[in-house]
Amino acid sequence: MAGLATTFGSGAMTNSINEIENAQVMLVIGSNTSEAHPQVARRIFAAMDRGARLIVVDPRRTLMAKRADIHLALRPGTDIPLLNAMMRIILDDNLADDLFIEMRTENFYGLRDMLFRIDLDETARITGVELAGIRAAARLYGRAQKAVICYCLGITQHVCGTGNVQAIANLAMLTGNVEKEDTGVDPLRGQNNVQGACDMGALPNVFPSYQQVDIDDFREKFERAWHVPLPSQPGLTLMEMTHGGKDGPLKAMFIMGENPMLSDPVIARVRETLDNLEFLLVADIFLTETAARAHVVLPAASFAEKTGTFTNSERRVQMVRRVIPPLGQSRTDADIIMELSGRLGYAMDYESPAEIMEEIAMLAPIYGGMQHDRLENSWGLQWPCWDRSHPGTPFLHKYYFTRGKGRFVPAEYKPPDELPDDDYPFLLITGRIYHQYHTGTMTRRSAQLCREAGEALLQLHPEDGRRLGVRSGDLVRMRSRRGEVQVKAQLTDAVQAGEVYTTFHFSEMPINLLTSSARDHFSQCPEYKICAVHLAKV
Amino acid sequence: MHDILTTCVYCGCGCGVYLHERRGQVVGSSPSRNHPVSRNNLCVKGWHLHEFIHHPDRLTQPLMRKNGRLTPVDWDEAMSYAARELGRIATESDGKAVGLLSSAKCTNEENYLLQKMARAALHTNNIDHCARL
Amino acid sequence: MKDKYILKKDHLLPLLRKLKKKHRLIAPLQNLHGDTLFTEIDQLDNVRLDLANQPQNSLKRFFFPQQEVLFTYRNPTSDSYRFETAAEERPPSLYFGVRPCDLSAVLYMDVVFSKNARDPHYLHRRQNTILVGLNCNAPFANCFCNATRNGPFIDFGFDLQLTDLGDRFLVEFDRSQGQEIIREWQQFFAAADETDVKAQYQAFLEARGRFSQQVHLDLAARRLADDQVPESVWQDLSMRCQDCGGCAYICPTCTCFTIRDRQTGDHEGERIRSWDACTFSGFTRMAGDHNPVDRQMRGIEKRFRHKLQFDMEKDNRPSCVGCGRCVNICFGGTDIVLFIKMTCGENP
Amino acid sequence: MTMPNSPKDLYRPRRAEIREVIVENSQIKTFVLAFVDRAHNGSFTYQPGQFMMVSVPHCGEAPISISSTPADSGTIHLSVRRAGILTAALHDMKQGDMVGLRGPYGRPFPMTALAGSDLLFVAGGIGLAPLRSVINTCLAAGHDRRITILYGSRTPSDIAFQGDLASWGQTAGVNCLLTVDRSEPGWEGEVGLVTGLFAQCALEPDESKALVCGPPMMIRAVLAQLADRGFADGNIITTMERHMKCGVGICRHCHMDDKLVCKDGPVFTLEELKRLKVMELRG
Repeated sequence: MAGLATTFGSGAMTNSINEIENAQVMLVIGSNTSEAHPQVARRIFAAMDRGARLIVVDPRRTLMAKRADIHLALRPGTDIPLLNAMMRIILDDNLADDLFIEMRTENFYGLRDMLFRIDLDETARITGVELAGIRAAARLYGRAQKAVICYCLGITQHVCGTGNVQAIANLAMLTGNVEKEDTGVDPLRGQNNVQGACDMGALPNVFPSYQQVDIDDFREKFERAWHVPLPSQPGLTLMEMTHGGKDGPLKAMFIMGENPMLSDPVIARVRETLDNLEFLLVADIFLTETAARAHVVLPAASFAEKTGTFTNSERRVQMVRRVIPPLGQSRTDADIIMELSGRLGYAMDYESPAEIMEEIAMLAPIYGGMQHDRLENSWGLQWPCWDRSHPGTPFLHKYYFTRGKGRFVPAEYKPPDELPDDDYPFLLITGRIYHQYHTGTMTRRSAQLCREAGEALLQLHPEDGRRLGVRSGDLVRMRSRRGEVQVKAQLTDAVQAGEVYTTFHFSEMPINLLTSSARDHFSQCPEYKICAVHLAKV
Repeated sequence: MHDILTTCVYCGCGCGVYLHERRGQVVGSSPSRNHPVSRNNLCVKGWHLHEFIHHPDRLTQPLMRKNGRLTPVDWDEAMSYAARELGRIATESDGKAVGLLSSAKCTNEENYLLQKMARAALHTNNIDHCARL
Repeated sequence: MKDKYILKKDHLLPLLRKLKKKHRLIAPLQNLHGDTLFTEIDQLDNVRLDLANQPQNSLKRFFFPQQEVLFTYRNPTSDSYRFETAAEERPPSLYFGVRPCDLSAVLYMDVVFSKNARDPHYLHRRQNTILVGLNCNAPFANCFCNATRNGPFIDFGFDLQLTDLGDRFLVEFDRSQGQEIIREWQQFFAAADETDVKAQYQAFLEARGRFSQQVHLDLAARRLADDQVPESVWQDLSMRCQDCGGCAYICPTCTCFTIRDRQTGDHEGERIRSWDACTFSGFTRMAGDHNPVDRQMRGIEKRFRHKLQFDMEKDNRPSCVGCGRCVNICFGGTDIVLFIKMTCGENP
Repeated sequence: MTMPNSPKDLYRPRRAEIREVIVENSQIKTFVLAFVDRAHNGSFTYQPGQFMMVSVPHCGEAPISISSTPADSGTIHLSVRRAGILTAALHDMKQGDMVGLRGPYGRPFPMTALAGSDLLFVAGGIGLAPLRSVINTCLAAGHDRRITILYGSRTPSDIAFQGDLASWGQTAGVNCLLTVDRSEPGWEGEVGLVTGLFAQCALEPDESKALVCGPPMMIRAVLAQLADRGFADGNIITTMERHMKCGVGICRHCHMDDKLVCKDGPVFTLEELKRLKVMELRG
């Protein structure tokens, strides 16, 4: 979310999910919305039934793409040239919102100079999309009074992820499509409480509410509240922690409810890192691939067994309620942390999750007015919610951007880290499918979901299938410079020739053995969407 | 049978979902009609949200590696060993050699507590979660 | 008037309190969040009975739960392999405030679960049940029970039925259990007179005039039977379906189910029955991945054909009760009303 | 409303023991089963064409057609091709192991109507299993009209029910012909599709009933051939295979338009099937 933070000042959906229904034009880029965020897709389709138009930018012909008015099937990793070309066309056609640019933004000339250097024909060549299509999309988006851009991990999981996001923000600001109801830029969060985990400061560089650890005022505020001196150096990121290898910086880890042995790139490296720890503690509800390597595994309670809050993509903080007591001897993660912390010599004594939330509200300004009693009797509150009288914020940046003025940060094309070559001629894209969720620890244990989609499939273009002698259902050996898996092929023209697509939900087919560890320099997001592979029929 | 409103865990949309409790078991899931996101429907994952909760694979007691194998132990043994090891390594390295991964599937309160424990008890900012994955 | 009674509104709660002594009481309650659901009432005093809004759940899951254990099994590998049915207690239950759509749906399920074979699990739940109906004075925005011909008023199938006449309810019975309640608690009931009956008819007339949409279900059913639904309609629908199964799950008459084993220990397990949707591709997929139905193209079609064509041909009535619950919930923006309108060539 | 509670649980299987496992070929095994409850085993009866719901521990249930003859009381033969999780688990079971059985279910072959006709049986692979039940029942009943059996396998080593085929081949009044898709060393019989055998048979369509069972591709080819020969749709009988859960006409997994295979089938005449949208017939 570094991209949006530098341009708007706040890295979150600017709209509510429901507002999308009232948009006139929707640009969906790097998001397989109908499979990964069905409720957002529902709003997009509803808007279309009311006459709104849909532009989809995706290398694959997803269901979204099939229903789109304009589908730009770009080459993976070429989002920046495509978006820049759209902006150039908008400038050329006088569709930019000059007043908005003047009143609400800064560094427009920086962007403009860069855009004027663009050769549109070159863009068409790089992206593999005909200029006419880009032009049509630019005009459609540029002319809309209320336009929404939805993006997801297809934008961020690139080496140029931050640039991708900045380009999207530039496009929105150039046309004045932010700061209004039903209009904005909406990053869709992949997991149910990613937004909350970020808000809560489960990040190496910030305290709750994005207060930087290396800024003395913020740190002192937390030192006073927590009665203890706090470290001022930002810590290590997930990738630095899990990919240190044998000589990594860590000797001990505590992993709570995560499964890096399936979700992280270059699994072999993760395994090496974890196996070389002196001590690995895991708390989870199932014995995940990660937990199986731990020294101590603590049984955690599922979401049905605890009370607390989640924050969804639209910044809505809402209650999770205990339905049954923790199964067997399992305990909630909160109880586990409190006891562990006490044994570490730092007592934590909260009588309930509500008390924890009271402390959060005091320390995290955007959660300032959020206490459980207010969340109990409502459908939740959307941050920022500064105090108990504040009604919450359905859409962000009204009157002014969080950072004051929106900043145009020109983004330039950076090719993917690894592209197909003679040895590894196919480009592998990874992502999600509708019936499964993340590393599958939960959905793989749902019989009905597994009946519908119980195994990994590799989407392969029929032409490629014919060349390789592979038919639907055949096993394919797929290898990259980092590893090898076997996977069942599914021939479909949803992928373009030369590209293949599969998912990371299935531990029998750990696709992240293959993915590259290249990552965005700013956000540390791994490049899951692109790596080069070689295919052969088994 | 009782229906308790909670929030779905299967994506960032955050649907309002009723879990149906019957004699200590979660036996069904259904959408909230007036919830602003779910609006009376769930995706296929949400409709089957209850299915994993009582799966026999659920961990129900602490495990500790003994002679190379994860072996059931009681909470006290698991906790005191965990606290000793984490504490020792944190102290020896001034927090630099311990790392914590929090979870995008845990609650805000739990995420808050974990980062607080990391910073206040283990004196480290080595805390992250898989926001980017 | 013979067999018609008056219950003062003030006396409803006291009557329910009496009835609750012998029955498990299920009624539409509005919860703190504002949703109205059929809910089992533990304590009458702290609940908000909501007879103004349609409950978001039907009675389906009370008789045919989303997930249930048919039996448990043990020691499958040895000769002490055993199947045991968990005997479930079923106290007499009273369902209050059941609208004509939901009542008709229960009557439909009674047939499904007893016609070809008698389903002991359904029938066990269904027996010892009293259904207290509530005629619909004001159909809701998505309702079309006038088109499915089972509402807004119904005159059979209930034990007791209430019609709201403003300050009082007109009470009728259609089965002996209802008559029994009136006899046992006669202090709550006064004989109705001609004015009351006229008032009921007036309420019916007004309710009939309040439907916000005209749904030409009969015409659509005829076109389906004559195979006159344009292929473009099916294509549009199949493109819209996002495979959530929600329409089937929320439908009070969709009764497809699946059965599977769940291993609960090394030597034991449960056989579980749970809701299924004919729109899922796994519904018809056979071992070896052969699927005789193309979900992508035909998933929705078979559901609509079942409801509007096959059941129509068999019973001369659709197996849709017009409750409107599936309307506006589809991720792709389709539902049975939209289908009917498309089939009839109307622009929705 | 009161309904008497059925004392017998519709869905609860009865325990049955595997008495014998006959390996028919690499893909097909025949399981000889007997109910553990002797009284039930004694009284159990069924008709050719019916199927049983077979429970395999932890794998659920699947419908399997009965390949034995009602006259051979005391055991039930179920011939099973390895196709999915349940059948694979069943294939791993051995003599003495336990399974659960419910049934018999489904509409059987019209045995009375068959009695007065010439009978043509055309089967491919596992498709011979339900027909085996009919053939042996007819023979045991002293069927006095002509019987023709055409059986196709992929390879000679895939030929199942070899004992039956041998004995039918030696029975007077029975013409039993085999063919394989691919020959193997030592095979001197026919090679080619089962439809190729038609030329060797004397058939009187008006006097005959044809019973066809096998993979969809074969069925389509055979139906075309039968139509060419002048068989009326009403005289062509086949069985349909569908995913099933309840087996008793409630769950609707096995629907074909308004018909349920478990209750209205699995035996259908071509005349009945042509009124339905059946994928197997359309290709």
